[in-house]
Amino acid sequence: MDTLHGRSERLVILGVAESDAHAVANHLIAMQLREHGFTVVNLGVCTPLADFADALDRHPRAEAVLIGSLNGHAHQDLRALPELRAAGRLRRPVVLGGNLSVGSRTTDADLQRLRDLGVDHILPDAGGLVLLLDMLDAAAREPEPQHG
Amino acid sequence: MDTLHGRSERLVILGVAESDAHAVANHLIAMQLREHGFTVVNLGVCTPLADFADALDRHPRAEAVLIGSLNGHAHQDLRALPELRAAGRLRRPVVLGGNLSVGSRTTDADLQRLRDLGVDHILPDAGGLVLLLDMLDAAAREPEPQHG
Amino acid sequence: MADLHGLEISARTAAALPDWDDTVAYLASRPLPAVEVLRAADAAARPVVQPRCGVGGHGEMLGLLRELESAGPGILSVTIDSHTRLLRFDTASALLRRRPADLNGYPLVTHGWQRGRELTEAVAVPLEVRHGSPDGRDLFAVALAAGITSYEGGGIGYNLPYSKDVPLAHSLRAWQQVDALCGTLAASGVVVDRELFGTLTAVLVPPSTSLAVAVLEAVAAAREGVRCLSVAYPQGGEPHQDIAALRAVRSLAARYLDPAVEVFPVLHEFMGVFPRTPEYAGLLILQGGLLARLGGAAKVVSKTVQEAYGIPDAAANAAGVRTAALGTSDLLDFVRYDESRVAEEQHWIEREVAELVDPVLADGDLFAAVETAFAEGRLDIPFSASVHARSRVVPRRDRDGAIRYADSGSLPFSRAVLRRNAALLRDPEGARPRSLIDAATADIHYFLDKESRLPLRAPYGANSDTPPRY
Amino acid sequence: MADLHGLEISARTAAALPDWDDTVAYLASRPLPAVEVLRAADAAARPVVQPRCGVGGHGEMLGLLRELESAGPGILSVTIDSHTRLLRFDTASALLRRRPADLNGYPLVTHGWQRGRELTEAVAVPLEVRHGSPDGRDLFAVALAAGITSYEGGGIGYNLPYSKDVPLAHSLRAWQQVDALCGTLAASGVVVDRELFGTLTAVLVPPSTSLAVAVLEAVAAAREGVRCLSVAYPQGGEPHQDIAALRAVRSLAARYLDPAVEVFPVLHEFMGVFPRTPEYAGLLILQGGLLARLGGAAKVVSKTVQEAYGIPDAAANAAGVRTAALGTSDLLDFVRYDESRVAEEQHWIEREVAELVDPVLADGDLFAAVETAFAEGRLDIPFSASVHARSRVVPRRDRDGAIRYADSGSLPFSRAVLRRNAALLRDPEGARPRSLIDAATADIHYFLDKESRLPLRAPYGANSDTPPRY
Ligand code: B12
Ligand code: B12
Repeated sequence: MDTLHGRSERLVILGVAESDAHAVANHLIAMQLREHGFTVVNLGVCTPLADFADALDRHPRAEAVLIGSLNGHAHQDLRALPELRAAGRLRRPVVLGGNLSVGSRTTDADLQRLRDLGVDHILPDAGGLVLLLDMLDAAAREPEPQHG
Repeated sequence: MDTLHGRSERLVILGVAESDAHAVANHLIAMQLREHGFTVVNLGVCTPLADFADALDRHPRAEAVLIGSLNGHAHQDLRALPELRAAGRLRRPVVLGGNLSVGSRTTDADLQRLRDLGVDHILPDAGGLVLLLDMLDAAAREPEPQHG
Repeated sequence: MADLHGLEISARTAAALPDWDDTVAYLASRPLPAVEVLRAADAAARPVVQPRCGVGGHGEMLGLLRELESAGPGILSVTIDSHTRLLRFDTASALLRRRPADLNGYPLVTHGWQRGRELTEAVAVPLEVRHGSPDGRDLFAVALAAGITSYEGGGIGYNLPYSKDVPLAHSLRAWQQVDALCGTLAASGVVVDRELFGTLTAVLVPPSTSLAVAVLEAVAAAREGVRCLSVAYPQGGEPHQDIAALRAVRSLAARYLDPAVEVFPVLHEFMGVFPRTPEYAGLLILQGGLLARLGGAAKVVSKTVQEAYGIPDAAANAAGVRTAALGTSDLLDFVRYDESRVAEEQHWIEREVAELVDPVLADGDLFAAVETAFAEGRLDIPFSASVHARSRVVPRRDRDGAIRYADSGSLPFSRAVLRRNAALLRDPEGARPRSLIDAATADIHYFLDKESRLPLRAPYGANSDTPPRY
Repeated sequence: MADLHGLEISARTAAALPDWDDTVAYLASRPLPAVEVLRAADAAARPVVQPRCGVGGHGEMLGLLRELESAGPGILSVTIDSHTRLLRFDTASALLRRRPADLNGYPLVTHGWQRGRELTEAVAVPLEVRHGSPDGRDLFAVALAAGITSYEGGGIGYNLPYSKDVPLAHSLRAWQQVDALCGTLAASGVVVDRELFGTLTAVLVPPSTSLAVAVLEAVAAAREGVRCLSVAYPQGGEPHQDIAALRAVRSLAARYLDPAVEVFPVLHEFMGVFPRTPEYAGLLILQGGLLARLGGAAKVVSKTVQEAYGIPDAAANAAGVRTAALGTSDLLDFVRYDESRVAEEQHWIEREVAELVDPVLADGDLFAAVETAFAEGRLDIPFSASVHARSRVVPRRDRDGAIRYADSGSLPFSRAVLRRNAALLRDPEGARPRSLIDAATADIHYFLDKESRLPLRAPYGANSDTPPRY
């Protein structure tokens, strides 16, 4: 990971959670990232977490796994995350965005539940996505040992 | 008061509180009571409490004093009631109706403040007025001694 | 009594005021006087929104203005408490010390012009003093010193609905002095917007009654040198009639006023008995914004979904501003209406106004003519608070909800006008007969009744935050 | 697999069902089936309002329906959770046991038909199941047994927006069975209302795309004997286009369907990115009611001021019903609009639909033709969730906000249609060039952008009860 790589080599895995068919943000985020020079492996809507893990196995140089969840089912749809991580899979920052609980109030407890599953970053909006990816990328290329 | 009297002999004093210019309900209530056979001494809007007392002095057979307060100033406008009562005046049921506090929530405390001044009856609406007057009239003609 | 350039005010008020030059300089320094807001709105053909607002405490008033400003009004109000309106400054002052929240408005005379300037400077939009004082002279002096560039009232419209026994001769002369001082100010380049309260008793006011009073006050004001007049008309509830009445403001101004006087039509959103369901109240507020724009108003004074309950809290008031603004916005630009119906209404409104005001204006002495006309019922308003109008006029709504004269008392209407009003009010065959007063009561509760007939069965659910009446 | 009069359902679902005769008898005994509500609304020329609503728990669902009923809807919904939609009944059932509030809808298959009947009997108005299941057969069987007389969906509209990789051949056949069972029921006197989800992906769907899909599904449904079709079109945001699209439903039905099939136009209130200010959201909801009436819809499916935030609470949902109902009410009967502009829009919508569907309908095998057309992009939808549509179509708003084709991909449009779309989208001189995707993104956020340009500076005050996003 310490080889200096150009932007064009950057790759991410993108998709929408298993029970979720909301496609519009997925289309737009894919296009936005491609415009920023990323290679986007877009798994589309209704993607089980295991499929994200499979995709990462096929594309091990992916910087992050980006998951949208718009229908309120994030927690249920990501329940397999601890299990997959325990099995040594999905070992890349998992970035989650969308409407992260049923109902019109997302509480801190709702977000904590998701972090407890192992979600690394939660973004309310896709606007900050490239910035976050750049930060993660810079951090990953730091020589110092990483924590957590 | 124990002589049997016909409807046409019934008389009330009506008016709107001192700082208050709301006239519509006053017009309508006067007409409504007249239709029910009452003689209405209508003092109109912006009537100081002392004027109600004066009117009662002039019309001692009035059954009740009916005061509207629509602008939220009921408490201030009726502050002289204890004083007048102490002086032996306004010795008739005082019936108050309208919007009885500033703001859009009238609380029990607001109403209690008015009762503490000596207001005898509070009606949210003029609809129940004739009924109340009939009840008061019947009670006044009861042979048993009255309390309070 | 003291004399402020022709404005006779109490010695006590006068003693507290700053120098007149200071007042004029301060007024001239205000970055955005009301008249400019009105001109811009007029040019853009989109009315600005103004809420009513006034609370007793000064800190509370500052907070209220700031909170409301964020809702985007074009002008903000300083609504005055009833004691101050009736010149009972001592009561206002005692209550302010004891329980400021018990005041139903801001007692500006008591707070004084220095605090008034704090209000003026707290927000970027201009302020208007709204009150209802048959004699608003002391209050006007303080308002000017506070830098307030818009002042509501007139010798008829702020007398008959607002007091019991102030002779018209008195109120007309008091307001003459206010207008004359505006003339003086205009001569030194400070244009004060003078709004005329055509709303009157607010409940079932026939448009021609509202506009006739406004025309008479406008003529009187213009004679004293007033250069900017806002003519307010209250939303009656029938859209074509409301649009027509607002349009009539401009044609009547052209007929009766010097073209040098700027005249801005203003819509007061429905001032009668308000529906209680928030969504329905909201529609009426939105519709007010729309009708204001369609009628060519420069300003619309908004209402709130708490109108039926009491003085609104800040959040409801701000929401009312936003809702009215949406009504004026391009989101409703697709709306057309029956132009010919509006034109017909406008024709008759103008004719009725002419029949009411022409005889009065023909008299050499305007004030005396107004007073006699009211005494004789040739001018009249329904549900007058004052004994100086006869209130023999009985208004009613026709089948479409438009407000007509069911009984025009001694108003000098032509046979054509009387015939039209009668024809429009003719009950349908087989309708059960009602007394005039029952009919008028039903018409007063027009929107409440409509509300109860709509499928809005649960006006206030457990989670609703609009309070029921006790 | 089990067979319910031609409807192939899972053995597990089938085992739990009551006798078919019992189901038919129960359906026939429902006092007010959906079709009658629609007929009455159509006759009265006032659309009824229907909210979406579904929560996981049964008791909560009963409470929700009862609370919403008091707001006066014509029909109520049972909105199904996403797991059930995607046939993951086990997940729905596990979640129902563990945390019912985590379900974004009511898992009817899991709760079972007996509880379904409790829902049906809890309210006086009929229920519709709204879901989004590419294969809604099991759910339909349970819904019928529950006495539900209206069922949404279709082989295209409930596939492409709602799943990733279900072949059209599969979904079309699944829905063919649903329609065929409706035909069987109709023969025994039970008319089920079948609503077609023209809303599709909801965001920037050009009217002719919505209506073309609905026409194809309607033709398929009618062939199977369906007698009552509700054709839903999603409010796009430009009033003339929306009115025209609703009107086109009737003319298209006349052209493509047997007149024995009853067709009711339905407006789905704006299904895209919703404004966040409650007043603005409220106006969009009100306007939806108005446009539904003006466009001749029999029903309008309402939204709420919490749309931008998440599934609404009951109070907000009830308020949405009331607001939409006010939009349909006689308070707005004065509203006219530019008829000729609507007529022009309607002409072109119908022409575009014809150019899309005529080649497909010309084929002998409708399902194969639909599948090939989508594969080849001769039929297409924007932002497809499914890999079985190409999504090469790029929609954009024109200057008035109407939705046009900026890129129509391989749609078989005539030169005239292409020219008109291009002309309407031509950027004004000097506009800064943007990529198609930036432009489309801006158009998706149309109402948000409009909102930010309105003087609604404080969308959520301290006292507001609509929550900010985290
Ligand atoms: C269009 C839409 C639909 C369409 C979707 C069509 C399609 N296939 O795409 C249809 C009509 C089919 C639909 C269906 C449903 N929907 Co929907 N839908 C919407 C709507 C109106 C707009 C969504 C949209 O496209 N927005 C445009 C995009 C660009 O914005 P966005 O999705 O919000 O994405 C932004 C952020 O969330 C974030 N983001 C999104 N993804 C990601 C990913 C990453 C990695 C990051 C960092 C950020 C990020 O960035 C984006 C840009 O800023 C919203 C309400 C709204 N927002 O106004 C409801 C909404 C999302 N839907 C909702 C629901 C519940 C459903 C249903 C389950 C039905 C139901 N029970 O009501 C079904 C879903 C079925 C399923 N299996 O998932 C709810 C979710 C509520 C919740 N929190 O629980 C919403 C909020 C509506 C509501 N108020 O109830 N829906
Ligand atoms: C019309 C009106 C006016 C007109 C009045 C014209 C006139 N002279 O009559 C004008 C525009 C002049 C006006 C002025 C003001 N008004 Co005003 N007005 C109204 C309005 C819109 C309707 C009142 C009305 O006529 N209703 C029709 C009659 C038939 O109904 P009613 O008055 O409610 O009376 C019923 C009951 O209250 C009761 N009732 C009334 N009197 C009595 C008497 C008795 C004995 C009994 C038993 C029952 C009873 O029975 C009646 C029939 O059911 C109400 C809001 C509303 N209700 O929608 C505000 C309202 C009453 N006004 C209000 C206020 C505050 C004022 C002002 C002080 C200005 C201000 N600060 O905002 C000034 C008053 C100046 C003064 N000195 O009093 C507030 C009062 C709020 C409060 N509780 O504090 C209200 C509620 C508006 C609001 N939401 O802020 N107003």
